[in-house]
Amino acid sequence: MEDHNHQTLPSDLTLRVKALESLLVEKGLVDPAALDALVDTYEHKIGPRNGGRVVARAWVDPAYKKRLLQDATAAIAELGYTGAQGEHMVVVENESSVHNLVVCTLCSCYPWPVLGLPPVWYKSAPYRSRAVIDPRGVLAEFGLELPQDVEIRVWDSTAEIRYLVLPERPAGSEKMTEQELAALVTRDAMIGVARL
Amino acid sequence: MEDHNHQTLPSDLTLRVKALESLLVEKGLVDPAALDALVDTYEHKIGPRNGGRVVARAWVDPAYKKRLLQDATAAIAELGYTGAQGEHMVVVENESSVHNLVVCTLCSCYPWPVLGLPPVWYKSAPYRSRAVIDPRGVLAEFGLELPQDVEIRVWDSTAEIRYLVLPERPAGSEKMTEQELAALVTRDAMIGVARL
Amino acid sequence: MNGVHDMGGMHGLGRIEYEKNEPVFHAPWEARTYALTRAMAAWRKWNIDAARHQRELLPAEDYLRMSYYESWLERLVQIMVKSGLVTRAEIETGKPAPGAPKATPPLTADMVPGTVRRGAAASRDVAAAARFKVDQKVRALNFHPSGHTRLPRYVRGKTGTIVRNHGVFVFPDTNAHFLGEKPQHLYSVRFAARELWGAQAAPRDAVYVDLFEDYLEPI
Amino acid sequence: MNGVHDMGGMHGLGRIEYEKNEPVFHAPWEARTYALTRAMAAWRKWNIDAARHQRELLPAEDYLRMSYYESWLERLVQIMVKSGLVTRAEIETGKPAPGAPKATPPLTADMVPGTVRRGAAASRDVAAAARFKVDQKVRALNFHPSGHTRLPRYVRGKTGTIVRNHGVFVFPDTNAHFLGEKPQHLYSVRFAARELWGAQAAPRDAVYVDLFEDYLEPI
Repeated sequence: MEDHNHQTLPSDLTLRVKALESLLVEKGLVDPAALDALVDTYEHKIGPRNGGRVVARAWVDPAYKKRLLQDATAAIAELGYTGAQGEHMVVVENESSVHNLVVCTLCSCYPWPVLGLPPVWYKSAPYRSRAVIDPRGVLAEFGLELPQDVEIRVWDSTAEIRYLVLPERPAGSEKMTEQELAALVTRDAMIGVARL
Repeated sequence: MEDHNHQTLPSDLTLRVKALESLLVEKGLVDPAALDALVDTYEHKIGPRNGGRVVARAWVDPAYKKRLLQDATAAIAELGYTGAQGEHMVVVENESSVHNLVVCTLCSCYPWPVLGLPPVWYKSAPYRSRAVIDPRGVLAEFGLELPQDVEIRVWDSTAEIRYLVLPERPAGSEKMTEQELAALVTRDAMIGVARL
Repeated sequence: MNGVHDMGGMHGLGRIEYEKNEPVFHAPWEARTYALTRAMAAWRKWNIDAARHQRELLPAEDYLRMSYYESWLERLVQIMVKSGLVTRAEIETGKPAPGAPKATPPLTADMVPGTVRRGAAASRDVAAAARFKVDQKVRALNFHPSGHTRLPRYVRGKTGTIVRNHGVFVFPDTNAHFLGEKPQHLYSVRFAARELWGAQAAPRDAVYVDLFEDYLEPI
Repeated sequence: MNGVHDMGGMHGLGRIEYEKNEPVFHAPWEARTYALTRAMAAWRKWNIDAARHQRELLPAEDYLRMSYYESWLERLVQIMVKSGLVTRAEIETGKPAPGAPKATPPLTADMVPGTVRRGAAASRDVAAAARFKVDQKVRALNFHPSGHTRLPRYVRGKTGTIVRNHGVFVFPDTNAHFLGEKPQHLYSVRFAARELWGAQAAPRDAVYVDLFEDYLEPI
């Protein structure tokens, strides 16, 4: 079969979006400085480091962890992470015998305040379609082969609840500071496609 | 939204198919005269007129109709219509209170010996997807509004059985000859998207 | 496979576009694609189930986007290459590989009428006891094979009634993957439209689906 | 709607393509499309459910073919035109209609931090008795609305267990069509993987789906 490239060319999209923005600015519908601020927020201020701090805190502070598992939205707000696409948070905890995996089969729901905007693969048809029917195959593609006696819990974000996986604290990290621990935590581990 | 035209250009397809045919001929894999004969068969020799003759015979000959409903393959073979995609025929009869509709949701199965090759709409995603979940909406799009007390039977051709609808004989046709009756019968009525 | 080809019950795929006085083929390339597909099938390197599955393997957006015979053309190229009748390089250059022996077509013009008239029965004259009888209630299995199947998603897990035993037929799920014909009884199963689609369906309507014995369980 | 967006459980949509050190946006137009979508939402001419539904209304092959932000761009254009904020002619010419009054943006740069930090709760402080309780067995309804729903096809008709009551939330099926918020209890429902996919699934695995009260019935 020939190689089909059905994607609209990026240069076309650049021109179309430029034209659209200039139209909306000229009509007074958007403030270009607000657009800059939105882009800056998600490019530089909000990202998986936020989630990493939540996880590290839960590892070092049992009382915080308890609050996090009981009312994630409030516990995450204690660290200052709130707002759009994190209004209603639930944290699910990995254990040696339980592994959690988060997906949104219907669109691209993702906990922005703690993880930032989702990667392309998370929003893609292959991940969305397969995570619920073949989580073990998906995890294997990510290099994670789990034994059958580990229970996999897939969380499909079909409503306005947003999920964050609390990974297990890695062995050998007993002497690390909270800050060092936070740096260990990866986005993928908080989605559930990796373990630490 | 811009008008997208993702269909490969027909001229490209013309060139590709020409190149493919000439390769296969040169390799001795196909006989071009056999291709001509196949095209001629389905363009000129096999089509819904065959099915029309089957239906008309059933209307005028109760014993034939009985055989047709009991063993459609054999009864249709009596009129000389046999072979590819008609090896296993079933005829389903419309009544005042029963309407039959044929579809192939999984691909494009269709009774070639009696109806010829299917029209594009029959093979299209809109028809295939909707005929089973919304037959009344589909029929309405074809201009056929059936009252709720008419039972609609949708036949999804998921295996190698091919279905032909036996329409009701139209009122006022009592004096017509079998040949005249055959000319009344439309392809659409034998698929079930129309009544006569 | 739960592919986009298994589209019974989907919404949003557009309006039905009816064409008055539609020709059998809309262009010569369509006619040639149809004929090439049938003529190449005479090599018996694949069967009808494998051919159907090959079309299902088209990328989903291509499956939805392509015209019907365009998808046949792609399918033909794929399955010929897979079966070794032609090479990818031959397709790309349009020329036989240097030194390739010249074959003799298995289907010649004089054979066409007989081939068309005979077809190829999918029934098999195999003695097999029928597991289900007419009027019996059955449930379609809830399975989701990644390979070929002719059990549509919209009936899986649903309850219906056997209305006819068609006899013993080749089982597509194995045959498509060249794993044998596994002949078995094929049944016409009536599903009430409300069993399939809930209360929105008309109360007396029904969908009849032809299902193999391996797709069904007794209730 | 049973659209191609409802893809949980489908096969054949390709391999997962992982990108190391992926940037937040891959091109400036993606960033601007994201920001324009959020800034235009501040006009409150539509809600999040209507916006999701608008993306579902893309032609299925476009939905599958387009990159993520390309589909956002198409969605934004459609929903702006539908809501009357811009006209099709303005989109095509890139110029405001002659004599169109100039508006004042509802979202300015100084408001962005607060807007981002506050978000918009989908919960509603409405007294409503919960129809189901934790540990109760429930069945997801087998319904197939042609409009927006957040009940995925793969759980319809399946039996699960309530594991959590999230509280009272806006109901997307009505809200997406501007038919009211119809606030109701939202539950986390655990479905055994084998209930959903049959024997091929691992025996202990499960899928948890957030489902509204109107999607469920007691068993």
